[in-house]
Amino acid sequence: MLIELPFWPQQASTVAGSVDVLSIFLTLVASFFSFLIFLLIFFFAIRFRRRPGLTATPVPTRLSLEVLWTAVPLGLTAVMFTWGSGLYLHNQQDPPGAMNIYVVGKQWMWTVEHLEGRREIGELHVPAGRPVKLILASQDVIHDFFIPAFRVKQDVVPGRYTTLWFEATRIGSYRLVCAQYCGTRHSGMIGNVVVMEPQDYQNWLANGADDPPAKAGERLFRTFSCAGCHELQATQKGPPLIGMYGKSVRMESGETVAFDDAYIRESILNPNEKVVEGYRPIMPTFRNQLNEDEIFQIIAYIRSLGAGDAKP
Amino acid sequence: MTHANVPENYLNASWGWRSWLLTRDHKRIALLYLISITLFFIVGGFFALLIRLELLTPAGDLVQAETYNKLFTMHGLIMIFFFLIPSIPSVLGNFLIPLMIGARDLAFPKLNLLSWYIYIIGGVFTLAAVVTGGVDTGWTFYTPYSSTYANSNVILTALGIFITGFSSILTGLNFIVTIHKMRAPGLTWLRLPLFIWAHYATSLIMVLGTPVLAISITLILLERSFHSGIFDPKLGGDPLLFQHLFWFYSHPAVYIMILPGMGVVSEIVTCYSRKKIFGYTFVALSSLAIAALGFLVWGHHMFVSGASPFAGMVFSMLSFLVAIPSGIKVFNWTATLYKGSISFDAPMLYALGFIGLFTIGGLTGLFLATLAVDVHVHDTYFVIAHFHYIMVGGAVMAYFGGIHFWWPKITGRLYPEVWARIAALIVFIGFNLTFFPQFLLGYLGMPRRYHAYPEEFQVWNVMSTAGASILGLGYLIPIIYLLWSLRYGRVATENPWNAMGLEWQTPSPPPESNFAATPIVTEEAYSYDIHT
Amino acid sequence: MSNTIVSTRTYLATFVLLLVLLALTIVAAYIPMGRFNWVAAMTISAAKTALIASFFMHLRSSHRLVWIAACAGCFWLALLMILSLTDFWTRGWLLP
Amino acid sequence: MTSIPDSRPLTVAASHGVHDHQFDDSAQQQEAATLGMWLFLATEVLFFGGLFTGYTVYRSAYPNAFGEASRHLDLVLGTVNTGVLLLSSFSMAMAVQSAQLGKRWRLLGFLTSTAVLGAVFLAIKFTEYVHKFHEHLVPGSQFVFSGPESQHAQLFFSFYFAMTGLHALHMIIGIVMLAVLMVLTLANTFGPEYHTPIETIGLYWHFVDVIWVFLFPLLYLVSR
Repeated sequence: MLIELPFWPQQASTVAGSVDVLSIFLTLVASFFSFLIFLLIFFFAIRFRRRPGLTATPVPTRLSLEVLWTAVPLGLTAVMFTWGSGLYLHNQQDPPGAMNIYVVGKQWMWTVEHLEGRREIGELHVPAGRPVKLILASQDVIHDFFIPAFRVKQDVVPGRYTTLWFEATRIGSYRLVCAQYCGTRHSGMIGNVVVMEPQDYQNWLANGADDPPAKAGERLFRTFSCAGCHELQATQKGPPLIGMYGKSVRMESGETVAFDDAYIRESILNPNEKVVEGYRPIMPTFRNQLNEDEIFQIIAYIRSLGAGDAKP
Repeated sequence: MTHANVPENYLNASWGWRSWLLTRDHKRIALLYLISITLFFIVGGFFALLIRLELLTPAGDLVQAETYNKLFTMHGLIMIFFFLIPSIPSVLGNFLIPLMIGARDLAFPKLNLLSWYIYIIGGVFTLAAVVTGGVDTGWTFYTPYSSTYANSNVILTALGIFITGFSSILTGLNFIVTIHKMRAPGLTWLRLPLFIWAHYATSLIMVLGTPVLAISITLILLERSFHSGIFDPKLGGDPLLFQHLFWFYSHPAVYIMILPGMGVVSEIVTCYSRKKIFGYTFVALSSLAIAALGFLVWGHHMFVSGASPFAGMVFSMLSFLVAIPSGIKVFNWTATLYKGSISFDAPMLYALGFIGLFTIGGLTGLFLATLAVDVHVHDTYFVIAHFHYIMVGGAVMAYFGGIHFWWPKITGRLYPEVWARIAALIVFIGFNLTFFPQFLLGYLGMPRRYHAYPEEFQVWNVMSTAGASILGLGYLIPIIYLLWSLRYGRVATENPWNAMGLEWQTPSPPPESNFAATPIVTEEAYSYDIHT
Repeated sequence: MSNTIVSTRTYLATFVLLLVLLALTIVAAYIPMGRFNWVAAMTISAAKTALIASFFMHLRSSHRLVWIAACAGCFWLALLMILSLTDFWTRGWLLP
Repeated sequence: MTSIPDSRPLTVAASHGVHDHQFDDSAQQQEAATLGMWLFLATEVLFFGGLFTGYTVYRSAYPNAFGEASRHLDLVLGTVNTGVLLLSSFSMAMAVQSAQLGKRWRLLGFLTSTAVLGAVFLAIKFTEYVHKFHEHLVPGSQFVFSGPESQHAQLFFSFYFAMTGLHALHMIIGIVMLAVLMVLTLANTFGPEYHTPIETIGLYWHFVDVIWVFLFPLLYLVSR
């Protein structure tokens, strides 16, 4: 019974193939030069082994050889660099209109918030054939969202949002791991990415038990009395939020800033840093009162208030 | 030679504890380092075996998760800061640099002894941290885990590493001044042995890199005690600032570990091929090129860490440039074998092993410098395999080769040749069996620092653990027979391998003041063609 | 560091010049020049450092090797700063 | 067979005074000591450099907070301190000159004045620290800052205390070494042919002054 020896990971995303082709090229170059050196050593070792009647003959240094084994590696590494960085920029560029999913990494679990509803812990259900953009936040230390089968990886840095996108191509369940050491149960911070047919995904999404993040966000919006300043026209102390998502807004300091997730998060935690033009820096900070999940829910709620040109 | 009329040398020049613990003789300080380094090597190696035992099974069943985290942290810290960085410079460098340049001692003998004491004090701090509960932040101390969330002996270990850094600075400073100011007459730069070039380049890195590690550790200590937010994102800090400061030293540190090994290999390959090195100036200058370029590439540790893609492009390009000088060295060593008269003594086996394994280690580094591929293999076992091929396949192989090559000069005794060759082969086989499967594990997506892993990776992990036990055995044999040789080994002549170099013109073991009269150098290095 | 002995007059002149530069850097701070305040402050400090190094620390009459050692520290610091800032100052550039 | 070192330029007064056994003559020993100290100063440049890098990164990220926080520093005391340190550098340079000329009492005088000026600097620094303590500007749990971005201001103050604290630590080490030199001068160890320790510690002292030359504008003159 031949043991099923795993040699190559599954290719289950659009970028997996292109990354593997580059890896195979690098493997070929590496094996070629390794074999070259090993063979030369073996051949010279046998051919010039010390034996009576053979004395070492001096060999003058030949500049042409030195130039050769400087130029050839330079050329090869230039190819590797251009191919590698070109592919990197392409793979990192998320296509417009990708489906947004919010993911929070906290010490030793992943919580996932689908905009249209359903929260998951340690699981990520995605439709096949559609680009998905994950917005990653960390509650505590640096984690790393890594799906080997998709060849995608991105550190989740606390204090800011990082993003990662992929488009799954094959139905099935693929392993999700945390690849940046984050503490005692770092090796337990794993999960599954379940790729489903788009239709099955919609059904799965529909019958979620808990209410969608937008509704949870609205509840938070009320309980923390954000509405008092931002909603009621009469007391309009805070800038209006309806239809603002994605627009670029002029600040008191004169610079224009995109009204996106990062700006919303920054304004919740450090409100007086970038104040909208025409408003005074009177908003209190909610730093230790809202965790990353709740901030995502408030963002989901603000997004549900209609978006400007809908660019997250 | 009966014990009675053994000539006066640095070993029997004076007796008693004080003569060793207060010595200012660079040769005795080298032996003090040799003993302390071997102890740390055994401790670090023991942790490595525990890690490999744990990874025999997919489930984490040998030790708890927290203990496993402490094991790989301690393995990393002890092996890097207490074995690999000091090994060749402090033992072979201290012993041989004055001998090779015809000097009576290093420029600052008192600083040299102080460097050993600082190393020991740093070691005591770190071992104290190990004994009283260990530290579980990984040898990289990434914040905010190390500065806020970890609750193990971070401060004690950080102090240990901070102190040991000064030992490295003092050694580097000593070497630079000695090589500049105390060369024998006629010994111009282009006649220097490549061992000296390699140690000169290493010392530049030690002097210019280590302080930045010292300041990043100081900032962790400050942040951990006052929580003022330097690396804490909640207070406006940026965790990536620590990564930049840390890797600014820690990448050149890997060149501190490998460059001396390259110097040793250049000496061994020329001696056992009875030939001048091929392309002397190229090999010498590529040591300096590695030292200089080594400081520009640290960003390739941070391609997926949230650093900007622009920085990723810059660092990826520079990382490819630093691979070129290493390639030049490998090609020149191989070309040196051509038309030589090669004998396969143990040092030569270690040197040839070094060239082969360092080539694989270097070429796999290209995967990690290529942006698109690094996204997939970063922080996986591919990285572990890459740097162990360089560190264990390269630096440790060269260290063992150098110890064997200069053992007659250091101790006046010859090691048993047959046993040495067997041990070299065992080490080569055990090493490859341990670390080659890890390339596959890495590409398959097994993350590093994992206490438990999915079942389908078990095959490769079992092979790796088997290899580790062979490797462990391979390292024990030399320790045994080298100790044995101190008493029973054949007494060595002045130049048992009739190698070239000023150090081989002194008796074995050399007298306390090295040379009766300062030698005058008239020929180039490795002039094996003139002397058969 | 040869044994050339620098006259007291030179030391005094250097000291006075350093005080003038100190005054200059304070005055320059009060002139609002935006980003150039930082540049001005650094150039004046660099000038003061050059004065101290060449006269007080006898760099002028030292072996050129000492020159290299003196510049090596600053050059490597520049490497650390420039390459770190290629990350911090370019976060929004190539990709959003 | 005495060896004439050909690779080193003959110094003006390459006298053959007392020198360690591993050196050929005292000129070689003096040059080795100077090169060694300059290399050590290079490590110190990089040690403080790590702090300067962090400071530059955060200052460019939070310019307003840093400007606001910098205005809380006492410019008068800072300027006086810079003057004091420049004067101490002058007096150290004079001390080295007196050692070269073999004027023992003048050397002792200048060493003392350098150490006293160093102590004055530390005293002023200490008063500033106490002042900050009362204003609750010391980073940590009881940090209080009225301006808009209080935690970014705390970042400024953690760099302020880290940089000036480290600098003050180097000053203390310098003063201790000056004290040792004073004792050795009394024991008449230094003269025109042997005064390497004076020069080496002089280099160290000037270096500590150079660090303050950069610290002062960076911390006190962010935006006035």
